[in-house]
Amino acid sequence: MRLDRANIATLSCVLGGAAVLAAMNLLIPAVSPLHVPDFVIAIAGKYLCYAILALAIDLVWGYAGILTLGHAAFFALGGYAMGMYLMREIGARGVYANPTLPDFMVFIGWTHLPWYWYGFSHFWFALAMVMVVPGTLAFVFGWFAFRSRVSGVYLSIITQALTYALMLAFFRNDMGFGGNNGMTDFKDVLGFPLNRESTETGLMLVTATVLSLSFLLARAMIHSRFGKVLIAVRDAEPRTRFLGYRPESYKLVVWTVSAIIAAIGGALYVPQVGIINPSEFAPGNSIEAVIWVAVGGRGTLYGAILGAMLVNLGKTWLTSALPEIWLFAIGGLFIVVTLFLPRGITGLFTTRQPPKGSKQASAATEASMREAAR
Amino acid sequence: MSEPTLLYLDGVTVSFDGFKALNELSMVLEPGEMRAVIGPNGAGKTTMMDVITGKTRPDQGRIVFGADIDLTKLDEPAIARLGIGRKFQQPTVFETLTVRDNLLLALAGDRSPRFTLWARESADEHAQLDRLLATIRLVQERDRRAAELSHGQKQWLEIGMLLAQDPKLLLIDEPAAGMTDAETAETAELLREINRTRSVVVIDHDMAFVRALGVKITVLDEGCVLAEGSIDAIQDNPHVIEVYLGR
Amino acid sequence: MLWRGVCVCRRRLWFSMLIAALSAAVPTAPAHAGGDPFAQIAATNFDIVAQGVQALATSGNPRAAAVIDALRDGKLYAWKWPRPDAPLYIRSATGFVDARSGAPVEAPAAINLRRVIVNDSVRAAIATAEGALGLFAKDPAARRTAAEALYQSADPGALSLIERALTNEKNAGVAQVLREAAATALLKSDTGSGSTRIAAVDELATRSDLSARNLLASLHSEPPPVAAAIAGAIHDIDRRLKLWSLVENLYYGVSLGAVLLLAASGLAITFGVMGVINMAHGEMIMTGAYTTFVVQQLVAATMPGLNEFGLLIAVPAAFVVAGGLGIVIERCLIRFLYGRPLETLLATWGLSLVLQQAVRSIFGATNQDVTSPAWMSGSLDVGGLVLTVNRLWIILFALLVLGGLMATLRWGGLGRSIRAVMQNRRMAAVMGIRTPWIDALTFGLGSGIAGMAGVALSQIDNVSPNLGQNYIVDSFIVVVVGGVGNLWGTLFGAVLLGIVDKFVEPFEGAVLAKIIVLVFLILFIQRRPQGLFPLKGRAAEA
Amino acid sequence: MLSIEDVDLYYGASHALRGVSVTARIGEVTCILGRNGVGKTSLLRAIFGLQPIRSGHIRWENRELDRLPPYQRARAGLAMVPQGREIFPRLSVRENLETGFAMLPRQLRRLPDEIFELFPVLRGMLGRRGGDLSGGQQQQLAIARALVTRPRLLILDEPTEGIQPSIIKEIGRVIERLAARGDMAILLVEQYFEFARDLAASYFVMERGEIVLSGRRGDMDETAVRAHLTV
Repeated sequence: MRLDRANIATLSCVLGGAAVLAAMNLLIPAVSPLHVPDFVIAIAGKYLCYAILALAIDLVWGYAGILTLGHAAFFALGGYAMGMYLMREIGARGVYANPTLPDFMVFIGWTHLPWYWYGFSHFWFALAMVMVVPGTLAFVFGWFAFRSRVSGVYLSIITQALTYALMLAFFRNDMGFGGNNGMTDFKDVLGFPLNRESTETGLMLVTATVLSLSFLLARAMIHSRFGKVLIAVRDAEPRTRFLGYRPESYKLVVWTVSAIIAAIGGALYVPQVGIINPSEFAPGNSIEAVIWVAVGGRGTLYGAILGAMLVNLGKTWLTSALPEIWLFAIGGLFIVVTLFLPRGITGLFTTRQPPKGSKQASAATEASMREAAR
Repeated sequence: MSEPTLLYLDGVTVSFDGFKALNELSMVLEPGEMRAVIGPNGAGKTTMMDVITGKTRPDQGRIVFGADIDLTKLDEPAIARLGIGRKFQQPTVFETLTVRDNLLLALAGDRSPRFTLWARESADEHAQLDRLLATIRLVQERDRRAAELSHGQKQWLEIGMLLAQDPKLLLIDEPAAGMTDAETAETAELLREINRTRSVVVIDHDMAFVRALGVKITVLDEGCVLAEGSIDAIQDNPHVIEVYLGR
Repeated sequence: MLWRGVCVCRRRLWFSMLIAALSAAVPTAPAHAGGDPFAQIAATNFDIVAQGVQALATSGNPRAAAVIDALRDGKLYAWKWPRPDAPLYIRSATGFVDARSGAPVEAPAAINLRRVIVNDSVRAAIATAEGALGLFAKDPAARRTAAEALYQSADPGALSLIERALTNEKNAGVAQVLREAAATALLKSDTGSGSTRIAAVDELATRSDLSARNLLASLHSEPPPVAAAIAGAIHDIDRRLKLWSLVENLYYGVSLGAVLLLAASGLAITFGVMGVINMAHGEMIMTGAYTTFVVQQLVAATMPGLNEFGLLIAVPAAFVVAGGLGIVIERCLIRFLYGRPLETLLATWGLSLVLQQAVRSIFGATNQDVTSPAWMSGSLDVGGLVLTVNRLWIILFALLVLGGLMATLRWGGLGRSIRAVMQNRRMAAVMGIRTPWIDALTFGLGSGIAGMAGVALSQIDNVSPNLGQNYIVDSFIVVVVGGVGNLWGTLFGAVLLGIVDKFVEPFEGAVLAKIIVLVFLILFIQRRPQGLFPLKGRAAEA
Repeated sequence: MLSIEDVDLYYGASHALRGVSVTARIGEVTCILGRNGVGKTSLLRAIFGLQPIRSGHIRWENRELDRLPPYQRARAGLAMVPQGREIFPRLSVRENLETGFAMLPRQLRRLPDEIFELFPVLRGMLGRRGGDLSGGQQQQLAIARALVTRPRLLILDEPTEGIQPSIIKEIGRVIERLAARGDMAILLVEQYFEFARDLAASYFVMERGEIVLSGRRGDMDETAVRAHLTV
């Protein structure tokens, strides 16, 4: 019951808030003090994307007990897919005015488009790729990892290694994704100029909607019988096996879905910030995203959204006000939250029992590991 | 042997770096039978459960279930789906789920994500759950989180989950451990009730409890069967007395 | 390397001058004024002077260098009008010395003296002479470099000179180089019978370096037998070169392995033995590196005499600093998180951010330059490969650290207690061992070793706040692959990864090497899950 | 002396000790008898602080042990020979013995000769890994290891379990001898009735987490005790 109320609250906050901001930006004249300047819209849009990423992470961490340290990889891959479409949209308006080749390719002296760029001139295709590519990667990776019963910190370390490797890969020019400069100078999406505030606002609203939809999807999943099995796996994996469930396949499904959600977030992120480059793969990003969830309170979904918003608000403010402090702050946040706020901020207000996930899951893992060690 | 058997352990050996936890253990369980397994510490009782449920692979020997299924070839989920349920020494239920959901997950049926993602609770399932809750005396607690149950209640919930699986064979490890006398008696009653419809193997130290079950007893020692028979036969068996009183 | 290149082409330059001069001078020289080069120099005919210069240079006369220098600097004086003994004087700061003997003489009347002047041909001859002097210098090293340069220049014209040098060369090494030089010269010239040419080819085949190969490859239109010999020679050389590059790769792999080993040893304790996921491990290394920097600054400021050994002082210092930090961390943070690996992971990651920022605030974000002492710089050539000395030291150091670590765990009370606690915590407590304290010390030990690794890494990597970041992932991979809690395994894993990395790199590039290692890791984990969980007991088995 | 008063102990919700009270005097052997699973080992864990007690008191030489961590209790003079020996498998026999040094002052950090008088076999195998010893040897090592810490309360948990008779006799002799020294309280937990009976000065019988029978050696009702031990 309380859960439902919380959910409705979340949705109305996200959608309502976005709508209000949009209105105050578009309808109120710039002179009025009530007018919301464009950069606020841009920032809001960015945060909403982060919220989607956080949501994805909470889905696997909060409910399947999989602590991922590489989810930014899927986020970035989605972003790159979208970036490729936006690059093709530029067409001949690039510096080198090459109708087919993006500038950076001309710059490194490529003469024709590599095969894996075909089709990205169509929005629908790019959109498909936004989900297919990260989804496939997640599936293959998960299939390996879960089938071999890799879990706990080992899984975390591997996910980090994954995003790390991808970062290195995308830094290479010959990958054909713009090397360390990545892709930028986008002109427009589906014909709407990106620099017009109506477009910005539109994107922000779309993001808000997508966030709400993914939220509902995630919620539907965890409230289905599937979700219950997932929680069961988190709490006592060996037991679920003796009930005849195959935990690996459940993890695999939720892991892939989560990766796709994250990727969509990334795809929405790129047109709003106007650039995508390999630094998005940096392991640090993934872990920072995890702390958003931890701060908000894992295993609640709305906590993830709240956390992403708050932490990033703090980041924006601190990095501008006293940049020195930022890393201290975020670092301290990790420590304080894990030591004193295991259930995050939302945990302070709900009477729910703490999600025993990590502790028991890890205990269970230990047990099974010991068995394996026999 | 001519008559149909439910479970047949044939010369099963398990050794952990040198030490033989099970040593050529052979045992036969008839359909519908309830069997109590006792024995001093380290006799291999829990290991026996592990090999039957696929948690541990035996070094030698076969474990035949029903007509001709060799369990040593299968893993836990597969064996569980064949209809062998197991209850652990420490009650392990899904703490953060409600009592009812714990049972719901245990209910026999399709275990694949494809199914559970879209599964809706059927009227039949609803009825089954109510029946189960009644059987394990947890109707009041149906919507409480399992974590909030007492030790005895958790034990029952776990047994309830076993029943929900609708298994042909139940393996139960020390159900009476740490229970009050009242709870112990009720547990024995519950097991007899269960045994009307399915075969059961119970491990326990508590002789009062085993006596209350009043079934055939197998005494394990050092990984193999030391004696088998009725409680009285066992009590007079010199080997058993040897094992329990003196070495 | 670049520097060396520069030298080579400089030498090339004046050798071609030398050759030019020789070909210019020799034929025009009239058979006049007998053997005495001094007399020739005293002559007024520039050609004869030039001839004299050359003769003197190749005569091996001890005074040669002095006289020729004097001539070049215009300090050489002769008698104004012909005289049989043709005296030569060198004007020194104090007065005049006799050019032949170098003995001071009282100054002759200035009226009788004329300065020996030079023209282009003489200047050329002087340059030549200076080159030749190299070949005839006292010091074998000097002769060797001269010969080496001749070999590089591979100029047919030099042949006669080289052969003259060969005739009175005693030092075997130098003679060898001279022979090779002769061979190149001969092969470049189109003189010489087939057999001599083949001999020359074989000569070069024994040398078997890239320059020899290129030279041989550059020879065309040789008579069949010679051509065959050349082909064979090239084949041999290629085989040897391949072998060397293999050895070289191995060496690089091992030295990378040593770096990984250093980075991972500490983790093998905190993660391997204790099972604590310490994401701040990299920052422990970083701390060690900065300690090195500070120590060097202090040494430079207080006792400059010890500058060379600042690094040695830094090793224990780094151990103490990082170790102490480790103990504080364990007491204040880790111990509340035992049994909660995921929380530990997050908390320590946060810690790593704080430590990085702290260092950034104190020392600034820029790289600090840690100096390498002389005894760690430079390189030594072994056969076909160049081993950088600091790499060698790091390999040695890595082994020392590992050995020391194993020893600590094997012998002595602390090691015994650590192993006891890790094998059976409860029983250890029953035996009266202060388990919490042992935990702290163990963690401190691991951190301290990371600190020492930092000292070594400060020599090959930028000392910046993110120093540690570059090692954390690799370290974990090493420990996991090596089999958690098994130091020998850590050694194995480190070297294995290092070599794999270096062998894949040339073909696929560093990135794919990483990715391949990653896939390898996942497959590995699938194979040997027991390598994954820190087994009590197998832990700390040294 | 050791006095345990009305101790309750739970594992999670499982009630393992129910108001248990036991006393053990210096210079004599006190036996705790019972089938396995009745809470004997739980009681020992409570004494050594390996499992927190819910209520009750544990006093040793008029000192409250309740709040102390296990290693402090060891330093207070307790030592234990646990069930299953719990030898450190990858430490050499010598190292196993020397683990006791951690709590000793420097001058006491040597292996008392008594150990080798009691268990001559050990002298021969100081270099071998504890894990490689036979059950009987491990049992002897476990007792020797406990003696290294110069304890005044020695707790033995089923020292006869899974051990061949010859060594059981030897262990019996050792226990007698230690008791005879008169400076040590010995708490012996057993299922093996004859073994316990011959050693015990006083005994306590447990059943389902409670003391159901207790008394001095003289007034022991054998049949009653047996009834609680056998099946």
